[in-house]
Amino acid sequence: MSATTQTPKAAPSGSTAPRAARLLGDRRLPVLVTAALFIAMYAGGLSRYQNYGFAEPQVFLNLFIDNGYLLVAAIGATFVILSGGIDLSVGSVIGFTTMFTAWLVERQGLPLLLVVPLALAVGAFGGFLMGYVIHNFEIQPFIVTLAGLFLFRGLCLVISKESISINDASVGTLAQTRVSLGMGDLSIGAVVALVVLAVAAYVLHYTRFGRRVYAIGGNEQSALLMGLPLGGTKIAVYTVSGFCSALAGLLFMLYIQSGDPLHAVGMELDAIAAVVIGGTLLTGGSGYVLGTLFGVLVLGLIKSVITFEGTLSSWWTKIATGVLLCAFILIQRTMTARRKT
Amino acid sequence: MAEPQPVLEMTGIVKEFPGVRALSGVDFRLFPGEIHALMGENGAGKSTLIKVLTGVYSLDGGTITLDGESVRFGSPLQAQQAGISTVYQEVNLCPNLSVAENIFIGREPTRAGRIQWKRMRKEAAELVDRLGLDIDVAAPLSSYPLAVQQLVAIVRSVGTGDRDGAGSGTKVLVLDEPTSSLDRDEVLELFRLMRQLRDEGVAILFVSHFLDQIYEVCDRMTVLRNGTLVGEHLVRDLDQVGLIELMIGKALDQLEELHEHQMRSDVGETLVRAEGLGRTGGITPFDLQINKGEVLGLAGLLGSGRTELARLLFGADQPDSGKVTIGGKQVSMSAPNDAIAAGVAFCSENRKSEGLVPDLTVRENIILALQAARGWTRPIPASQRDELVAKYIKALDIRPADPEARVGRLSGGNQQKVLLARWLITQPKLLILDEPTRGIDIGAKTEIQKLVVSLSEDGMSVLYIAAELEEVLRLSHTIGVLRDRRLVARLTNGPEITTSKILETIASGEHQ
Amino acid sequence: MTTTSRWRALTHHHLFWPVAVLIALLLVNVPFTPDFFSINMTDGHLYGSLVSIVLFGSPLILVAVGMTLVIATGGIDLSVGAVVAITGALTCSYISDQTDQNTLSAVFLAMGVGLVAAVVCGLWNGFLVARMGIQPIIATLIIMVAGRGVAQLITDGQIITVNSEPYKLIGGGYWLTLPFSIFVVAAVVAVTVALTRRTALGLLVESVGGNAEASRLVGIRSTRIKIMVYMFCALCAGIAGLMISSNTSAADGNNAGLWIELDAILAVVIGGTSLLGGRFSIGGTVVGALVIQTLTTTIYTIGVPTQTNLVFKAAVVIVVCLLQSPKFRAKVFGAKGPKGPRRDAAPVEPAPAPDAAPKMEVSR
Amino acid sequence: AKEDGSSAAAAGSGSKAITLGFSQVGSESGWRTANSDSVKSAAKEAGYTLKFSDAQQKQENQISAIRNYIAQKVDVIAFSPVVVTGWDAVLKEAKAAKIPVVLTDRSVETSDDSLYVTLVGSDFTDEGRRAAKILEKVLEKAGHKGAVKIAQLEGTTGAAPAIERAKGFKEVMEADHADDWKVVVSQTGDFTRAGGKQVMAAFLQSNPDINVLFAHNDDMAIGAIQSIEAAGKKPGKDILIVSIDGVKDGFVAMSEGKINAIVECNPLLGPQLMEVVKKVKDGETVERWIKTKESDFMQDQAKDALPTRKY
Ligand SMILES: Nc1ncnc2c1ncn2[C@@H]1O[C@H](COP(=O)(O)OP(=O)(O)OP(=O)(O)O)[C@@H](O)[C@H]1O
Ligand SMILES: Nc1ncnc2c1ncn2[C@@H]1O[C@H](COP(=O)(O)OP(=O)(O)OP(=O)(O)O)[C@@H](O)[C@H]1O
Ligand SMILES: [Mg+2]
Ligand SMILES: [Mg+2]
Repeated sequence: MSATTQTPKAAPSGSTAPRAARLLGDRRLPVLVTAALFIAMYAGGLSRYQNYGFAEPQVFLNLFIDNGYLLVAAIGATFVILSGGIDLSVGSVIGFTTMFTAWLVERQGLPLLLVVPLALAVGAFGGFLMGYVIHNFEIQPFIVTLAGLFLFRGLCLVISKESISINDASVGTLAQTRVSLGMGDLSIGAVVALVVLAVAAYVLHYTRFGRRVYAIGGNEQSALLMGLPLGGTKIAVYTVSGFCSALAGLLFMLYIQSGDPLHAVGMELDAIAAVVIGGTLLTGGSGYVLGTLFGVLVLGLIKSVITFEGTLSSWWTKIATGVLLCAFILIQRTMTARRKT
Repeated sequence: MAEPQPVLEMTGIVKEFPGVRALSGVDFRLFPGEIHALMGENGAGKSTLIKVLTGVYSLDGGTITLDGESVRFGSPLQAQQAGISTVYQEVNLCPNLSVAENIFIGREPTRAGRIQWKRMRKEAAELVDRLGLDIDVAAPLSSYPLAVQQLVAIVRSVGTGDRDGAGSGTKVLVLDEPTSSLDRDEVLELFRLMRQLRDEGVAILFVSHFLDQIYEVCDRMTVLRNGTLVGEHLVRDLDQVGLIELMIGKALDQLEELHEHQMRSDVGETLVRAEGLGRTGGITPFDLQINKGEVLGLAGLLGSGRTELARLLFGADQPDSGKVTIGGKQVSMSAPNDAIAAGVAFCSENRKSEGLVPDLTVRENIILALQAARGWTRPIPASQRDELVAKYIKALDIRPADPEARVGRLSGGNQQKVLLARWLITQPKLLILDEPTRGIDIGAKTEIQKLVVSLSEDGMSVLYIAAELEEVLRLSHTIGVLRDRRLVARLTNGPEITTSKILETIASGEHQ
Repeated sequence: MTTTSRWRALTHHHLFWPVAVLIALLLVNVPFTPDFFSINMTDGHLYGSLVSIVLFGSPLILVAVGMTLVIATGGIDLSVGAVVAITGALTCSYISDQTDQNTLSAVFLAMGVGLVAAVVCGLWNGFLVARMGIQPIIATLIIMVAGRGVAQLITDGQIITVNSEPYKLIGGGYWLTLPFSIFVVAAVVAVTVALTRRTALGLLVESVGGNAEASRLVGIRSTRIKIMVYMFCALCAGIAGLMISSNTSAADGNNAGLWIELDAILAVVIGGTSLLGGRFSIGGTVVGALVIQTLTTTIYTIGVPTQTNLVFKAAVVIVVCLLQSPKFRAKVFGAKGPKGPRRDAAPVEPAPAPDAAPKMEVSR
Repeated sequence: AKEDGSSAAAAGSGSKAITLGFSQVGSESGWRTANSDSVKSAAKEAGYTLKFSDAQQKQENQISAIRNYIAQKVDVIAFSPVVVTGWDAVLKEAKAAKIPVVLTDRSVETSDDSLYVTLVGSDFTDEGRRAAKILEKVLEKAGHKGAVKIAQLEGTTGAAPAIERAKGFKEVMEADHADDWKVVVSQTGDFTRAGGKQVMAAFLQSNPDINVLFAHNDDMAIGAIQSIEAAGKKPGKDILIVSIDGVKDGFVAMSEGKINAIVECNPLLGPQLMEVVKKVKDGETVERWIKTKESDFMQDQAKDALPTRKY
C-alpha cells in the first residue's frame, strides 16, 4: 500500500520505440515486398522477352490500360476487405453495368451523359442494399454478396441474352482518347483508375470514414462499443464497393465498347486476389490501397508474361498462372514472415 | 453527498437473457460530482446494467432518465453523444490501430475533413502523459500489454469526451473494472484523474472488486446481488465487512486463515530449472528454479516482463536462448504442447483473446486442455467428463452452474473461473497463473487463493503473478522480482519481507 | 401451454428453418409437376423426382460436408471444383487405358489413384494454410486455377468416355433399387459425424475455428488439425469427382464441378455454420445442399426461362437467408410471434464473435 | 520481332516464315480442343511460327493478347472471338499497325468492315436452321404422326452459339411448322454432359410427353440419353434426338441408334486457316467468308462416318 510515487517507470520509451516501429513497419512490409517482387518479375520479363518488344514503355503502360477496370474494382474490394467483409458481386456488377449502359445507349437511345451517372447510381444502390441487408439482418457478407452475384448476372441476361455493341460516337471517342506521357500513352480508363486510386488512398488515410473502416476491420465489436457508427460505415463500405464496381463496369465498357451478359465472369476473384496479394488481410483491418495497385499489376504482368511466352496450350496457361501465383505468394510470405513468433 | 437532481436515474431496470434474468427491477441513481461504486459478486449484473444504460443491450423494462429527460439509447454511439463515456469491462479497442487513433477515433482533429495526424499524435501523447504513461502513441495498440491497453481505454474515455461538438461534454463517466490489470502507481494516477473530473462536476460510475480502492475513492455505492438491488449507501456509512455481507448475503472471515498458513517453507526437490532462458526483444536471459510444492510469486511493475517470463516457461513464445528442464528432463520449448506434456499449465491474463473459445460451452471450454493433451482420437468418456466438469463448476462456484451455457455469455469473473478450471483439471505439476484473480470478486478471490495454497500443499508448484503485491506476498514462498524485463532478485518470503521491501528492490534493481 | 412451448423448441432448433425452406421448395413443384412426390419402379429401380434430387445432389452434399469442416476451422476451400475435375480425369483416363474396363481391380485401382491425387491436393492446401500461414482463399485459389489446367492436361482437353459397368455404379447406378450414390453419401456423412462427434475432433476443430490463439495455448496441434481437415475436404471432393464422372461415364476436365465451391459454401451457410469458424453442423449442411439441389431442379421443372434462372436463384437465396436471420424474423414476425419480448434480447446483443480468432490465423 | 527481322533480311521477305498470332477462346470443350490442335498442327505443317494464347473465355484477355501480338509485330493475327461485340478499338490498332486480321469460327460486329480481312468458320444460325431441316427428315423417317413436342437443351446462357442455334432453329420452325411443332421446354445444359443429363431428368418429370429433343451440342445430347434411359424410355425411338457438332462420342451414340441426326460443326479448320493466312500475307484478295466444309449426318450414315471422326 505504501507505494512510493517515484518508483521508476518500467520500459523507458527508448527501448519500446524500436520495437513499436518494427511492428508498425510490419504492416507496410507486405506492400513493399509486393512492389519489389513486381519489379523483379518485370525485370525477369525484360531479360526473357527483350527481343519481343517487352522493353517498350508502352508494354508497361499497357498494364494500366488493360487492367484499369480491375484496379478500380479491386479498390472497391479493398474497402470491403479492410472492413472485414467480402464482396463477391464485383464481377456481376461490372457485367451488369456494361449491359445496362449498352442497352440504354443503344436500345433506348439515351445520351451517355445521362447514362453514366445512372449506371453509377444503380451500382452504388446495389451495394447499398447488400450492405443494408448485411448490417440490419446480420447475414454473412459472403452469402449476401453471393446472392448479389447471382442477381446482377441474372439481370444482365434479363436485359438481353445477346451482346450489344456500342456504336455511340462519344463512347468511341472516349475509348480512343489517349493521354500522352511522353514515353507512351494511357487510356482514359487508366487515368480514371489512377485518380480513383489517389482518392481512395486519401479517403482511407485522411478521413474519419477511412479510419472507421480500419477500426471495424480490426474488431467490429470493439468499434461498436467505442461508439463508432457501425451500421453506417458498413453500409457505406458496400456502397463504395458497388460504386467502384459500376465505375469499373463503365471503364470495362469503354475498354471493349460493348455490353455482354457474360462479361467479367469471375472477376471478383481477380479483384480479391489482387487485394490480398497487395498485402491486405482478408480478416480486415490491415492493408493499404497502394498494395492493391501492385496486386493488380502483378496479376496483369502474369497475364502478359504468359502471352509473351506465346507457346502455352490452354491448360498450360492455367497451370502456369497457378504456378506463378503460387511462387509469388510463397516468396511474398517468406519475405514478410516475422523471424519468430 | 448533496441532494440536487441526479444526472442519471434508472428505475425498475429489467434485462432478460434466454434462461437468465440478469437484472430484475434495479434502481440506480447517479449525482453530478460524485464517484459512485457499483458493487456485487461476479455475475451480479453490474456489467449488464452498464450495457443496458449505454444501449449495447436493449431494455426489457424500466426507465432511464438523463438530465431529467427520459432516454433510451439504441447504440453506444448515441449514449456517447448524450454525454455518457464508457470503459467496458474487457478492453474494447482496435488492436490494429495506433494508440493515438484508438484514443481519438470517431473524433479525430480534422481540418476541412482532413485528419491532422500530427496534431492527433501530439494531443494523444499529452493525454497519455496525464496518466503518467510513457509510450509511443504511434505504435499499434497490439504491441502493448493488456495493462497498457486498459489505460489507453481509460484515456480514450476521460480525455476526449469534450470534443466533437455534438455532445455537451462528458456528464457521466462509466468505468467497468478499469483497474483489474493495473499497478498501484497507475491506479493512483487514475484516482487522481477521477477526483479531478469529479470536482469538475462529472458523475463517475466505478466498478471494482478491490474493496480498498472503493473505500479510497468512492463517495457512494449501490450494491447488487443476483440481479436485484440490495441497497444504496454512502461509503462512509458502511464498513468493508458490512459491504461484503451485503454483497454475498452472509458473513466472511477466511482472510485470516490464509495468513496463518503462509509461513510454511518446507518445499520439495527441484521441479523446474531454467537456465539462460531469454528472448531478444522480450526478456533478458534468466535462471530460475521452482521446487516441488513451491509457490513462486513474481513482482514487478507494469510491463516489467512478468507475463513474458511466464510465456517463455510455457513455450507460448519461442526462446532464443537457454534451456528448461522439468523433473530432470530437458524439454524443448518450441510449442505449448511440449510444456503441457511435461506437466506445465498456463492460465493467461488475457482471457478474451488467449483464453476462452466464446462460442463453445462451459463444459467444452473446461475439458479443452485435457482433451488436447489426450489427442483427438481418445475422447474423454462422457460420464467421466460430466463428473469432472460438475465437480469444478461446484468447486469454483461458476454461475450459472450450467455446463451447456455458452462461455461468451458468462460474466467476466465467471469466465476467469472457467479458465482456471480448465487447467486444474489437467492436474499439472507446475501451474502458471497470470493474474488469475483479475475481475474476480472478493469472495471468489479468497477461494482461489485458498485453492493455490492447498494445491501447493499437495505438491503442485505454482508460478503466481498478480497486480496486487499483497496478494503475491501472501501466497508465495519465494518472490522473483522483475525490472525492465530482467529478473533482478529472488527473495525468500519471511516476516522481514514486506511490500515496501519489494518496492525498494524494484526501485534499486540490485541483485541479491 | 405445452404445445406452444414444444412449438417454440421446434422453431428454435437450428435445423428448423433450413428444413422448412426445403419443404416449401418441394411443395412449389407440385402445381407444375403433379406427380412430383410419386416414386415408381422403372427397370428394377426406383424412379421419381425425389430420387433424382438425391442422385444429382449427392456430389454437392459430399463437397459441402468436407467444406463444413474447413469452414469450421475458419478457413475456406475454393479448390474443390478443381479437385473434382482432377479426380474424375485421372480415374477415367486410367480406366479408359484398360483393355477390359469392367475388371473390378482396375476400377478400384483407378479410383484409388484419383482419390490419392485428391488427398495430395488437400495436403498442399493444408500445408499452405496451416504451415505457411497463407490466407485460405488465396492458398486454395492456386489449385482452383491450376488444378483445372492439370485436369485438362490429363484428359488432353477432351472428354474421356469410359464404358465400365462397375465404375458406372458409384454415381449413376442403383443398388437395392436405390441410387448407389445415396449409400456413398450416407456412408461419408456417417463417417464424418462419427469422426467429429464420437472422437474429440469436432471439439478441437471448433476450438481452432473459434479462437486460434487460445487453442494453441491449450496445446491443440492446430497445424495438424487444419491439414487433416483440408485433406478430408479434398477427399470428399474427390469422391464427388468420382461420382460426377461416373454419373455421365465421362470425365470433363473443364466443366466437371465448375463453380461447385460456391454452391457448397452456400449449402454450408444455409445449414447454419458460420463462415467465421467455430460451431458447425453436418446435418445442417446436408439439408442446405438438398435445398440447393431442389432449387436447381425446381428451376428446370417449373419452366423458368433460362435468362431468369439466376434471378430466381438469387431471390430464393435471399429469402432463405432472411428467414434464417433471427433479426429479420424479429422485425417482420416479431410483433405477431407467440412471445415477442423474450426474443429481441439475443439479436441486440453483439454476438460475442470470436473476433480475435481469425486474425490470429492469418497473421501467424 | 527483331530476330526474325534480321533473318528475314537475309532470306528475303517472300520466303520468310510467317509469324501468326492466334488467340483462342479457351478450352471449354472437346470441340474447342480439337480446334486448337488443328490450328497448331496445321501451322507446324505449313512451317509458320505460331504464337498461341488461350483467353480462358475472357474478352479482356483476348484483347490484351491481340495488343501483345501487335507489340510483337506478328505478320497476321487470327482469333476466335469470345463474343461478337466490342472489337473496334483493338482491331483499329491492328489496322494502324498494318497487321491483317483473320477471324475464325465466328464473326464479330464492327462498325468498319475493313477491320478484318475474312472469316474462316461456320455460321451458328445456319446450324440451327440445318438442325430444323434435318429434324423434318428424321420425323419423316421415323414415320412420326401427330404433334411434335420438342425439348430444347440450350448451351450456356448468353453464349453466341447457344443464342444463334436457337434462333436458326426457331426461324425454320416458325416459318414451316408453326402449327405442328412446339418447343414445350427449353433450359440450359451449359454445353455439358452432366448438365444435359440433369436437365433432361427434370424435363421427363415435368413433361413426360416430350417426343423430340434438340440439343445444342452432342455432349448434352449424350447426357440426356442417359436420363432418357433411366426413365425407361428409348432414345432415338420414343424420343427422337437431333444435335449439333459431330464429336466422336456423338457418332458412337448415333451408330447405336440413340441419336437420330447430327449437324456437323467442323473444328478442323487449321489447314484452311493456314491457306488463308498465306494468301493474306501475300496480299492476295480472299473471300469475306470462307465457310468450313461441313455436312449433316443421318443415323444410317453414322457407321460409315464413325471411323473418320478424329476428335
Ligand atoms: N449476452 C449474454 N447472454 C446471456 N447471459 C448473459 C449475457 N451477458 C450476461 N449474461 C448473464 O447475466 C448475468 C450478469 O452478468 P454481468 O456480466 O452483468 O455480471 P457482472 O456483475 O458484471 O460480473 P463480473 O464481476 O464477473 O464482471 C450473468 O449471470 C451472466 O451469465
Ligand atoms: N508502461 C509501459 N511503457 C512502455 N512499454 C510497456 C509498458 N508496459 C509494458 N510495456 C511493454 O510490455 C512488454 C512486457 O510486458 P509484460 O506483459 O511481460 O509485462 P507484465 O509485467 O506482465 O505487465 P502486466 O502488468 O501488463 O501484465 C515490454 O516488452 C514492453 O515493451
Ligand atoms: Mg462485469
Ligand atoms: Mg502481465
